[in-house]
Amino acid sequence: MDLTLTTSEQAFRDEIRGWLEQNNPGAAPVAGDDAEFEFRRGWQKTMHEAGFAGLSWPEEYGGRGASMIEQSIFNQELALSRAPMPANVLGLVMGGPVVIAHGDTEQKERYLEPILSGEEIWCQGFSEPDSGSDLASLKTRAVKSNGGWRITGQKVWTTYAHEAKWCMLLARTDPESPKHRGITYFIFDMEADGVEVRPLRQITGEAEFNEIFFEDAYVPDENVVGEVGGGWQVAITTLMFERAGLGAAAAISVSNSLDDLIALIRERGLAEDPMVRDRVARLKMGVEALRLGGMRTLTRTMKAGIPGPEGSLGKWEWASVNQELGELAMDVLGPAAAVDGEEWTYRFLRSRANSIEGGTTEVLKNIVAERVLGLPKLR
Amino acid sequence: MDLTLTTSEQAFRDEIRGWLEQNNPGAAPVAGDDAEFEFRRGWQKTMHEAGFAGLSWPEEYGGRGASMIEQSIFNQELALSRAPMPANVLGLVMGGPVVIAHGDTEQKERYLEPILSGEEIWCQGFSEPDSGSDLASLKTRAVKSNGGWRITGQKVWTTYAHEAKWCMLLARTDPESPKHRGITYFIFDMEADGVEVRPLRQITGEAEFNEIFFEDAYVPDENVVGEVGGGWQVAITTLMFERAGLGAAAAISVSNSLDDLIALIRERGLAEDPMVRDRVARLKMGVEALRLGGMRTLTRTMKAGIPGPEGSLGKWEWASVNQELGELAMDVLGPAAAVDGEEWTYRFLRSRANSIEGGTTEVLKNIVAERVLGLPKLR
Amino acid sequence: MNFDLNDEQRAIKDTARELLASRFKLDKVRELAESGSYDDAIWKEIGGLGWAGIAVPEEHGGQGLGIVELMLLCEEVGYACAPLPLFSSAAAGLVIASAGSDEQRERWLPELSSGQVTAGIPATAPEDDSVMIDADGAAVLAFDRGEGPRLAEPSEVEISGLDLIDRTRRYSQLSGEGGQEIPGEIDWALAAITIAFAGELTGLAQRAMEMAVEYARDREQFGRPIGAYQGVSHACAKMLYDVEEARSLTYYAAWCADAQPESLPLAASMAKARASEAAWDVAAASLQVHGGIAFTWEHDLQFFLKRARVSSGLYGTPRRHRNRVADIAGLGSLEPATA
Amino acid sequence: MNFDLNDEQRAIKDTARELLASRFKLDKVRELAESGSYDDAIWKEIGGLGWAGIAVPEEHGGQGLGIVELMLLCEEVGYACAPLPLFSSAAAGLVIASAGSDEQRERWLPELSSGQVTAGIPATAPEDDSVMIDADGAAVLAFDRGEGPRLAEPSEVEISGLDLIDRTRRYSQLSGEGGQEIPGEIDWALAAITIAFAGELTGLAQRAMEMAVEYARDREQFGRPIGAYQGVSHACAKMLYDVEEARSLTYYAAWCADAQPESLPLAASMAKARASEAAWDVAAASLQVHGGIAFTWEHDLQFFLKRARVSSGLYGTPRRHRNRVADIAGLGSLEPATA
Repeated sequence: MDLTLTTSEQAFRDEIRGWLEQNNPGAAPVAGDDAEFEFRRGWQKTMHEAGFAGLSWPEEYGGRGASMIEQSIFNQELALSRAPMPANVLGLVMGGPVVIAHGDTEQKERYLEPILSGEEIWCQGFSEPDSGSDLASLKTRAVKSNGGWRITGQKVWTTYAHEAKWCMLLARTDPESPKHRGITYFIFDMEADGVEVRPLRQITGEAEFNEIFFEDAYVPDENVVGEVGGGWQVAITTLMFERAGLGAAAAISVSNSLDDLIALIRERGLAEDPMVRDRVARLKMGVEALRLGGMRTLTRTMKAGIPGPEGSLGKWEWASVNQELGELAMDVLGPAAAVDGEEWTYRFLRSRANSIEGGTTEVLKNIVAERVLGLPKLR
Repeated sequence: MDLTLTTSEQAFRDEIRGWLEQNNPGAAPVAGDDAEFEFRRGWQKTMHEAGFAGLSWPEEYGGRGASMIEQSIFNQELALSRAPMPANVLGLVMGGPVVIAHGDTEQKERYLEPILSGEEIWCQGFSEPDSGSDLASLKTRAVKSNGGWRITGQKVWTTYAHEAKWCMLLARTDPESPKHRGITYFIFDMEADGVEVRPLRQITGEAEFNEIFFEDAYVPDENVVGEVGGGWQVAITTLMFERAGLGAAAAISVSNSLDDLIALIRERGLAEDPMVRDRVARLKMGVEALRLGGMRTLTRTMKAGIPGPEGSLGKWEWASVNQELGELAMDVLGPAAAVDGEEWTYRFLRSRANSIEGGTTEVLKNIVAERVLGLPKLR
Repeated sequence: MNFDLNDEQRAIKDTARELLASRFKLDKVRELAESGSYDDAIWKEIGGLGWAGIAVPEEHGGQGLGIVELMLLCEEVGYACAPLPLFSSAAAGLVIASAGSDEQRERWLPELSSGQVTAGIPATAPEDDSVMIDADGAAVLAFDRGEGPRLAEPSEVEISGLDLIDRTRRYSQLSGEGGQEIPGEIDWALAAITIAFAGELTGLAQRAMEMAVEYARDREQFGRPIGAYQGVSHACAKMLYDVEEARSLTYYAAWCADAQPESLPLAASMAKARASEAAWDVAAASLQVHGGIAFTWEHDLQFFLKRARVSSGLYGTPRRHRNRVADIAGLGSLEPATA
Repeated sequence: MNFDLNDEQRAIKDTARELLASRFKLDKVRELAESGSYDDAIWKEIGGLGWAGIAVPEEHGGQGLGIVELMLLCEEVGYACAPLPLFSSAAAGLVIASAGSDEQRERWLPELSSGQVTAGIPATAPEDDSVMIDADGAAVLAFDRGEGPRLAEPSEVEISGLDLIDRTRRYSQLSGEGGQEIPGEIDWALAAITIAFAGELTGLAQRAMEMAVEYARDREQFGRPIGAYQGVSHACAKMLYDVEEARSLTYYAAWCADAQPESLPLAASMAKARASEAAWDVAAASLQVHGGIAFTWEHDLQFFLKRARVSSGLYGTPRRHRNRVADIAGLGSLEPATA
């Protein structure tokens, strides 16, 4: 057990830290979605030019072949510095790794470089209105047609759909097969005909997500990743990369929030309130348990090669800590606090989705019970 | 809506209160189970002579035909005065009412009077080691034999079994029928051959309950209550009376405990501790909600004639409040508090069973979800 | 002893439920919330029924009923999530009726009770930035800026709007000390107002629960309605637990205001603390049962969720009321907590 | 960076698990608990392996390993719920090794490290009635009665037994101020002791969880194993959540004691607060999963439940440690809370 960085890990961290001090563009302007997005595209370009985009991708695909630890150090430093996310985060964390793992040579050549450069943005078309937790019940159809497939259906909760060139799309190619087997994974061109993107406004007032409507939209055979009918396995890989790739940064971000909240509490003269102190201590312990649990998961993942179901605990923990943090912030700010559009109000409202997005807490508890503890599945 | 007592209710309360002031025997001596039990038997005799045993039973069966409200006032006054429970509480609350509701004329003549006088104590033989929440899966067998039945099996969680003359016994008379239909309700003579009672010690160190072992023990046909194979309905009636009859007194008892705890907190100089105050306030609100919820349930029951599933909320609430109360008491007493055998230690440990006995909180939640909220049952 | 509504109370509640349901379909609530306004025509109709004066004595143009009846109306306003200046007008009426001078009563109560004018009323103690309800557009304001209770017309003070996340009610902040003193003792009125507000919170909780239960019955995942999973059904059962505790304590407190004043301070604090927590906990749990759909702007649960959150902090935070409960329950007083 | 045990640590943990499982079958734990005693022969064997001196420098007869290794042994003692004076002897050894005079070290460390004698050690601050662990039967007592740390032989003070609900350990209270001063600074040792104790609590929680999971797999109700109901399976998942948080914080704190002392005060308080709560919450939830059977004297869960409850209040209550966490996290110090 050694929680210090090795000499080379430390050198790597110093490199990143130094580079960030020079290059961190600061918070994105809150000038509406598009301006913010272009700002982040520029930031990704800067990262890419310095060789930090796709850090853990193999060198042959334009990455730096960094270890998981290095990737994790990089993510942490990025979050600690409060730099914005690169624009193409979904391509970097999910799309690219899936193409590397399951794509053919042509796909690797075609898709990987523009992901790194941020030239082509990726989005994810998995969830549907009627298939939330039960993802495999998805209904979007793909019908064979003329060297390709015609897609009809609806996706929701799609981030960046209006900016994206490519969509990681799950569609049902065989309605007769059992529900996990008739699904295929496509790289879908968002510029194709028959696609409509509508912003999906949230209770925060923001439109962070979109709905996508497909009406007989064409995608060629060459855009299938893996086997036709083998999309479920590819999707699982994607979700695994999602949880592993976004987890560490999310943990740092809640830690940053707690620091902000502690400053707010001092500013409001509440530092000596025993109940506030107790809640802050619980949050601090939650944040630390999240950070340390992440390190334990990383160690385990490096040995096993792939992330295990324990990651579900971290996701659950993160949602719980973030929601409690939002509630304490509102209590500290007092009755006139819930001012529409304020930063804390936004964080508070936004946190309510944390226990739903990326796996509801109920589903995560099922995973923990069945796959970690070995309890029987409910049939 | 009128929460005051009517003139006649008030007169009744004053009568009870006056009588209790004269006759309350005080706490039972903690001189071991038997001495305590005889003390309570004497107390029941006193109550009976004054006409207060079986208050709500019809006058023709030796009761006073009191209304539910009067019975409730009586139970409350009894609990408020911290008088002990009458010895034959199970006969009064469950056995007698079931005989009145489902018994034949001979049974009413035979069993009711000795219940009231405390001469014949009753106990309840429902639960078995393998049938806890799933009561209807009980396995104790009754085999037809010579004008009666031979019982073989095991019961558990039986209070007063070692003092009891009669046991309300559920046994399976028809193993071929669906599980709810093959059950019969017997009034079983605890002096019969083939019965063995063993005390069941709890984690508190006390042996409040017993196990009963039946080995080919005989019970005559005339001791069947209701129809052969119709025992499940009789059992349901019993449990309904149990929850309604014991609920009010239990609520007062947790209120008494809170008063004791508040005194303890003041004594320990913790009255100004904000976290202690907050926990006390939550308990006070819980105790009051329990009291008021009981009044609402009583009003509803009087209109409907029988208790509804809402009573499950009260049982759940009571367990939850009582457990939190025990935890606060231990925290107030500090690290050297958990002294074996002390009153607060006992209450604390004992409270852990509150969410299990008489319906686990999980089962109560199911009842609330399915029967009050109308959610679908899990099949 | 009868802990149930009498026939008249039942009729008031049922009528209010029905009328509010027809006037404030959720599309209407949405429309008003998005424009941050009230519908004057609906207020004219409902105000004209005398709801705001339900607990005002008949000699002042009210209906001469009690806090139980007012609380029931507020419960239904909460259930409907109705953007309506009922609560504020009724609350100001209670203050004036119980503590105003004869002149103040004559001047304001008949018009307030018959809904011809509306009033603004503070929802926080002066030290908490004085959040006012419905001051904007009111004919008269009742407030206390720390110098004792006062009554003023809007032109006599300064009002600045406050855009809270709850858009189904109008909030503002007040400055200035204009107007005239209210001479009487307002403790009873403040307790009664708090209880009426607890009624509103109970109604919000009830509706948020019903929305969850209905969704849980209909929505299928993995081949079953989600309400068949204990992860969901037990969460719904807990909602009922919360709602029923809030209702028991709130109804009891309202009855105390009418019939047992010696129990009022404790009862009012218990009601507000419990109903505040119930409304927020139930709304948040309802969102979780709904999943992503209720996180969208197009879903109506947000109105209940946001109103519950904002309302829970008004008329004393739950923690402040619990501090008071601890005091009255026997632990003695302590400087009120701040968060 | 490697947040996992190294091979040696893994071997220590596995060996301890195996040895304790064979020596302390639950019947044995029960027998010792009911008689309120330890088994001298088992202690002779385990003490002889040098466990008590695992973190004592080799020059004093110890194994020269760290707090991580000691914490792992304590975790296994908790997992086995073993009645064994290991923790107390190791704790006294840490105090003497890090703060004792040369003479005190020479006098006590070799015998303590090799298990030839045992030691008693306080588990509460002097103002909390000075609960001592294992003072009864010890060769030496390390304590602090508010006048600084001291070392005494039992004959030099007065010891009175304390019958707590946890019968798997011997508790007592101390009076008198005999013996001699311990000259050095004991902050590090106290933090290290607290962490070792958090390890024990983590082990208790782990075992109580495993018992619940095993029962939930086997026990059938309504035609299914109860572990197939989310009411049970989600409760078990929450146990893992608690256990893993406790373990992360405790392992980290142990590592800080060995390698990163500047993080030690915060880490030790977080570990103890979290592990205390986890142990009690998991044990109580495990009882609920078991139902009535685990409420009987004949069931073994009671030993874990009671030891968890008593231990959670020793070496600082969770609330006191959280108060310290708030301080170090940036809110500044405040008089420690009392309940």
